[in-house]
Amino acid sequence: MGEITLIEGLRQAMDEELARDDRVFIVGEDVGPRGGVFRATLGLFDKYGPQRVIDSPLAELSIVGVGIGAALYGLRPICEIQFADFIHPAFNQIVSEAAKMCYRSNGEWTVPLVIRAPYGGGIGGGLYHSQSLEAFFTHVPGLKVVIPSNPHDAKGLLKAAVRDPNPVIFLEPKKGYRLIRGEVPEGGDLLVPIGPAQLSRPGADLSVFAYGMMHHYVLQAAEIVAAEGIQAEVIDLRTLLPIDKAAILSSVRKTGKALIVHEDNRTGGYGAEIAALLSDEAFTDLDAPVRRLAGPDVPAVPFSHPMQDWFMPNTEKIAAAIRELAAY
Amino acid sequence: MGEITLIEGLRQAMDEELARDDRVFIVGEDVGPRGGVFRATLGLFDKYGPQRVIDSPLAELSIVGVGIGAALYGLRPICEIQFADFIHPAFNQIVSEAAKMCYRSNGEWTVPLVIRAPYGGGIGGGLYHSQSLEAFFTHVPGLKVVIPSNPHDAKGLLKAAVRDPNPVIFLEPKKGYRLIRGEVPEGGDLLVPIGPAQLSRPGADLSVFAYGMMHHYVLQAAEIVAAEGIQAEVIDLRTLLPIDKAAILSSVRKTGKALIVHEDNRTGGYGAEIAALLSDEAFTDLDAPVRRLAGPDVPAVPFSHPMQDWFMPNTEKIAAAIRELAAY
Amino acid sequence: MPLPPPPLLDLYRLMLLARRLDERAWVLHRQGKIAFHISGIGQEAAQVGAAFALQRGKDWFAPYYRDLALMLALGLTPLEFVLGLMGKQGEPSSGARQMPSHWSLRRANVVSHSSPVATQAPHAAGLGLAIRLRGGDAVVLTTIGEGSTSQGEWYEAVNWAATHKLPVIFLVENNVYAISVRQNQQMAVEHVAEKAAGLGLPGVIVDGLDAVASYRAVGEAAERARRGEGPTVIEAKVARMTPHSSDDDDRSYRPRDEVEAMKARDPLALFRQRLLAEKVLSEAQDAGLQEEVKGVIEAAVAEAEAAPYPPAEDAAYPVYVEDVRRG
Amino acid sequence: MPLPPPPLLDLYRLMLLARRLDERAWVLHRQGKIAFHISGIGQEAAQVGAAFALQRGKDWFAPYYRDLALMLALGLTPLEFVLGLMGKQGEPSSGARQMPSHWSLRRANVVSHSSPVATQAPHAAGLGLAIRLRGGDAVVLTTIGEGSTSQGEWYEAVNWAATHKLPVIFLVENNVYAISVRQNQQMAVEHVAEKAAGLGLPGVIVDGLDAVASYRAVGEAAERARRGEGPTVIEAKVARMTPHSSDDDDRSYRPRDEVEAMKARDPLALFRQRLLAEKVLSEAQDAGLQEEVKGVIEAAVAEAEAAPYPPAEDAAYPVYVEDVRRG
Ligand SMILES: Cc1ncc(C[n+]2csc(CCOP(=O)(O)OP(=O)(O)O)c2C)c(N)n1
Ligand SMILES: Cc1ncc(C[n+]2csc(CCOP(=O)(O)OP(=O)(O)O)c2C)c(N)n1
Ligand SMILES: [Mg+2]
Ligand SMILES: [Mg+2]
Repeated sequence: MGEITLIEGLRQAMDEELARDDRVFIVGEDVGPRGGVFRATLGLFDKYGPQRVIDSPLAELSIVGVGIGAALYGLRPICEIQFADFIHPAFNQIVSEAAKMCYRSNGEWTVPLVIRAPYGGGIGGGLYHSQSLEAFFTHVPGLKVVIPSNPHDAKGLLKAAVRDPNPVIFLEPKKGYRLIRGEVPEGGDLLVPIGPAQLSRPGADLSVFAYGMMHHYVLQAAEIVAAEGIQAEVIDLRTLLPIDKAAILSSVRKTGKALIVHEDNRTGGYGAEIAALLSDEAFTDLDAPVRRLAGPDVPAVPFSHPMQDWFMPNTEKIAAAIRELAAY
Repeated sequence: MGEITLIEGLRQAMDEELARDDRVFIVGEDVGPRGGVFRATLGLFDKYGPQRVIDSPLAELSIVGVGIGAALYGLRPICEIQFADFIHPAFNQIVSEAAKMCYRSNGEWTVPLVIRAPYGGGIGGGLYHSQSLEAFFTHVPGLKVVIPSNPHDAKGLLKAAVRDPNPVIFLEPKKGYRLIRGEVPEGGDLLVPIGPAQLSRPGADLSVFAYGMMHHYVLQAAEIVAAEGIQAEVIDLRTLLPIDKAAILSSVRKTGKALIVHEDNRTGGYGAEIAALLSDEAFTDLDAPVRRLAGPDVPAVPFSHPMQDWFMPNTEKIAAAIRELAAY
Repeated sequence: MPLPPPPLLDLYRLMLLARRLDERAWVLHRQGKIAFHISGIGQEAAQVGAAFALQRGKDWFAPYYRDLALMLALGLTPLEFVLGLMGKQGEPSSGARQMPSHWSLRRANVVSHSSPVATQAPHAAGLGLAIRLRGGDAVVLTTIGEGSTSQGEWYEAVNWAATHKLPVIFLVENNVYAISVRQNQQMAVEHVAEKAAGLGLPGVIVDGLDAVASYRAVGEAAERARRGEGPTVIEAKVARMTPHSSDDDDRSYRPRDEVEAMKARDPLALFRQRLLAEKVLSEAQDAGLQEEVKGVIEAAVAEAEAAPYPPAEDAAYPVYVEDVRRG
Repeated sequence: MPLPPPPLLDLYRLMLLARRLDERAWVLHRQGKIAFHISGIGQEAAQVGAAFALQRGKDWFAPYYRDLALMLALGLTPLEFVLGLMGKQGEPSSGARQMPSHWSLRRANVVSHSSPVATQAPHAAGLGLAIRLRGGDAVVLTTIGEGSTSQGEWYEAVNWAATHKLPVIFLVENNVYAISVRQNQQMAVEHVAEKAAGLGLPGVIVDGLDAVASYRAVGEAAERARRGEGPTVIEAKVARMTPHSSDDDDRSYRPRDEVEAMKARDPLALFRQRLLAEKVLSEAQDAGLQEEVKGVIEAAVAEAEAAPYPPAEDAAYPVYVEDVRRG
């Protein structure tokens, strides 16, 4: 076991998958000699060459569209979108094409494609380098949506995503790229299955659901409130689509209370679906309103620090929400 | 008062607004001499000429992007997207630009723009001429999202949308274009404010929330179950964003039960937000799980009739869901 | 490898089959037996020329909805087409999930396309990239209408292919209209082929009413691509001899004399006259072909009418690849 | 109306101001006083030439992030720029909501742009359409990097403008790189200006290191546009004399000799030499200008450092126009 950063986990995953399967290739802006603007692909161009690590034109639509074409041929493209905020030009290709290909061809054509995109705020990136936009994609049947919260899962889930025969939107908490470190087994073939959520801290008083960077803060908040006698159960959702309903329901059946935390805007965010699921299927188990702590309903995270802090959920805000719900 | 169709209401609205304000113009594919593929703009080209009713190139991104530019100048464009399914190429312009312009310029620049798009299934249109995709836009702060269910509201809301200083996504239930008829006052200046939901049928036993074509079916279903002694209260949401929380909460505080009906896919659909709202803010008022009757989680409505019928919510399915919830 | 001489009779037979089948679809629509038809009448010559210039079974295709003649040339059967028209079980492109003429045929390397126009163009570039990465000298043909080249998707796809010198042929079937919108409201260039100059690849104009001209142009572009010299844009000047689709009525926007002039240059009639004049085809042979084609089509229609609809519950699958196995 | 002679000293003064202010931003970044800077060093000549060729107060602008010199020429004050760098209250483009160099200046007809590249291009076409619809002979200038012309957005915008003959100038500031990606991996044409041919409008190449050349080219394009003859693409060959931004390190992808060669052709130094040689400028005058500019900048930095941050709660508004009144 060695301790690595989250981004190093991603890099290792791509390196191993490129080595394992010659159908795998990487395509995106600046992924080549530059190694990506966050250096996720650093060294891979030198190791695998310009045919396997391709600097694309500055055009997200075609990064994904070309990826889909290559996937139809049977290859396993990993498309990098430089910031999640810049994925919208590719929205049509993702939603109309990648997501619907298997269904619309009655299974004749499939799109084994991974779209990696760094997401999330708190990094001084302003409106267009801070967005969380998972909810656009969790509404799209045919996609899988994955968000790792630590180096182990980043590596294992990305390797699983590359091998998944479906299109996978793989959102990476960029604030945690170097901040979040963790143990990852050396050698072997680390795979974390797409689908199951992870119980990351057991507790009896209430359930807190999160993913990505927010999961990191939720664990910190849980630690703080534990000192006050509140036992929060923390679930790292990890795979947002398909939803791990069983894990969510069984936790709330136990605790009777649920808090969902995400950075993405509140209205119509992923938390709404979890709340709806609970209010339907766990109705008789709920001892309190289902609460959401989310990015406020303004367009995105502002640049100036006081305004950025106002926007972002953080450990203190989460601890406060936990206390309030625990006291209900 | 005269009885007109829903599409005639839309046409009248555009005609009146073009006549009232010379900053208003229409732009889209085939909106000119052809009068739109559904004939919503029929006659307007002859009446207002090619400067006010503009046949665009076949490119949705620029229909919206050019509309935004004209709106920044102070004009009042009405952009027609031929089918809602084809709005995705414009997603970046809508979400990154129109929705965020006011906020990002601290109110210096605004985008008074209406994007009209026919949506919805049950018309034999297959996967790409049947989609409902309101949930993508109700997740976007800065947009308003409006869906009329009858000729009166179609006319009054569209006129209000044209005068609204914000970008409005105006989704039209195309199956109801000619099917849904209703009284609309002749003459005058019919405006239906953007924002308030409409109580369209009072009832004490449960609340049913719907919009567009589904509202039409919900009214039919309410009639059927009334004969069985179930008093369903029906709310036509009409404006989906901003949400009329007061209307939704006050109905459920009265009835204690809620059913949300939409054609759009269930997971992450608009119903999730309503359910989440209720499970948070009406927790103690709820006597039953919040139920959603929605399009199933397959990519879109299939073409072949048996499969289309399988997908679509309809009067019978709604009546069954009402009965089940009433009996809870 | 020089292009072999065009297989004139094969070209003719396919054009004839496509035309009669297409006409039959219009009749089925008038009879209320199908809900929708989108026609390829007037564009058959360009399509069959393209198909025969390529290596079927080896090359790849990302077509668009008017390509009935292309699809028949690639091996789609008339029955399969009519099953699609009717939304019946066994329809090969989508299991009756998509509207008619939304092609896909795995056995012929025809990838699935959707309704949003131009989305197939980047797929073609991606197929070209995959061929490049995996080796071999297959090429990709993708087709599109002239109006749809206004989409940024087409531009980005051609730019990719040109920049990476990918083995792709971008065939634009220019019938001058996009539903009601004439080409001069779509673009400022007179010929779509001119767009190629701005993207650094050759742009070729061809008479799309002439199957042999199309055969030659596509054949040459394919040779270039196989030699590693990159993509080509080919603009085939064709004719939309019907309204846009069965939902359209073109009288509000299309001058009648234009329609008449176009009908006088019907590519099928022109080709027939030429083959008769060149004595490649005799009147008797032609009569036989007409009979044969008619029989094939009537059999297909009868069989499709008798075929069942897919079961409703089939609509639940396959959302994910896992469901394909399950379903 | 023939273009008046270029106001050489004004051009020089603005280039100098932009350069020193930009350099000061890099220093502020090294000092840890700002978090981010994206530079226009090497592109000033093209920008100020463009600004002076247009009618400020009347014409419209949809710029991109490297346009500091353009913005200063349009009336942005050094203080306003530094407030933006620091995310301080009073920053005019966004109330400190956007990152630095995301321009907007209502009083100068500069519309707001965002980070996703190329989105401003359709806005420029829309402004051109509005000018056409409302009458008058204003023109629109929109700028962009060469890499960003790979986006379908740019193609669609230029196509619109060309098809509708709108009064728009598409100025491409070609500095050969898009972060680390060289132009030859972006496109197959040698010059971005060639793209114009494919869209049916004139494409002009200009030495973007020469403010006068830019002034002339933009002035001529503006005259064409005002006469109703439609849009022009102008490619200004400029130099990116810094890494992409303060987050970048270009050593992994950019040959050092290329950087050295570029620095030898610094547009500011070239222009200064020319003005001195032509005796438009004296050494003494230049020294005075340098002092003046330095003073202006130091005052701006001092004032910005003393300025408050916006209150946190300001972040709640204005999501809708209604909030503008409320806020
Ligand atoms: C993205 C998108 N926008 C609009 C439509 C509706 N539509 C279908 S075909 C068509 C016209 C296409 O014209 P062209 O590309 O010239 O092809 P043609 O039909 O003439 O062969 C339009 C506007 C669509 N299918 N997709
Ligand atoms: C849609 C989108 N994709 C990616 C980026 C990230 N990005 C910012 S600037 C840039 C390079 C732009 O290059 P170019 O257009 O040549 O302009 P330059 O910076 O060289 O002036 C990239 C890739 C972005 N801002 N927007
Ligand atoms: Mg056409
Ligand atoms: Mg550049």
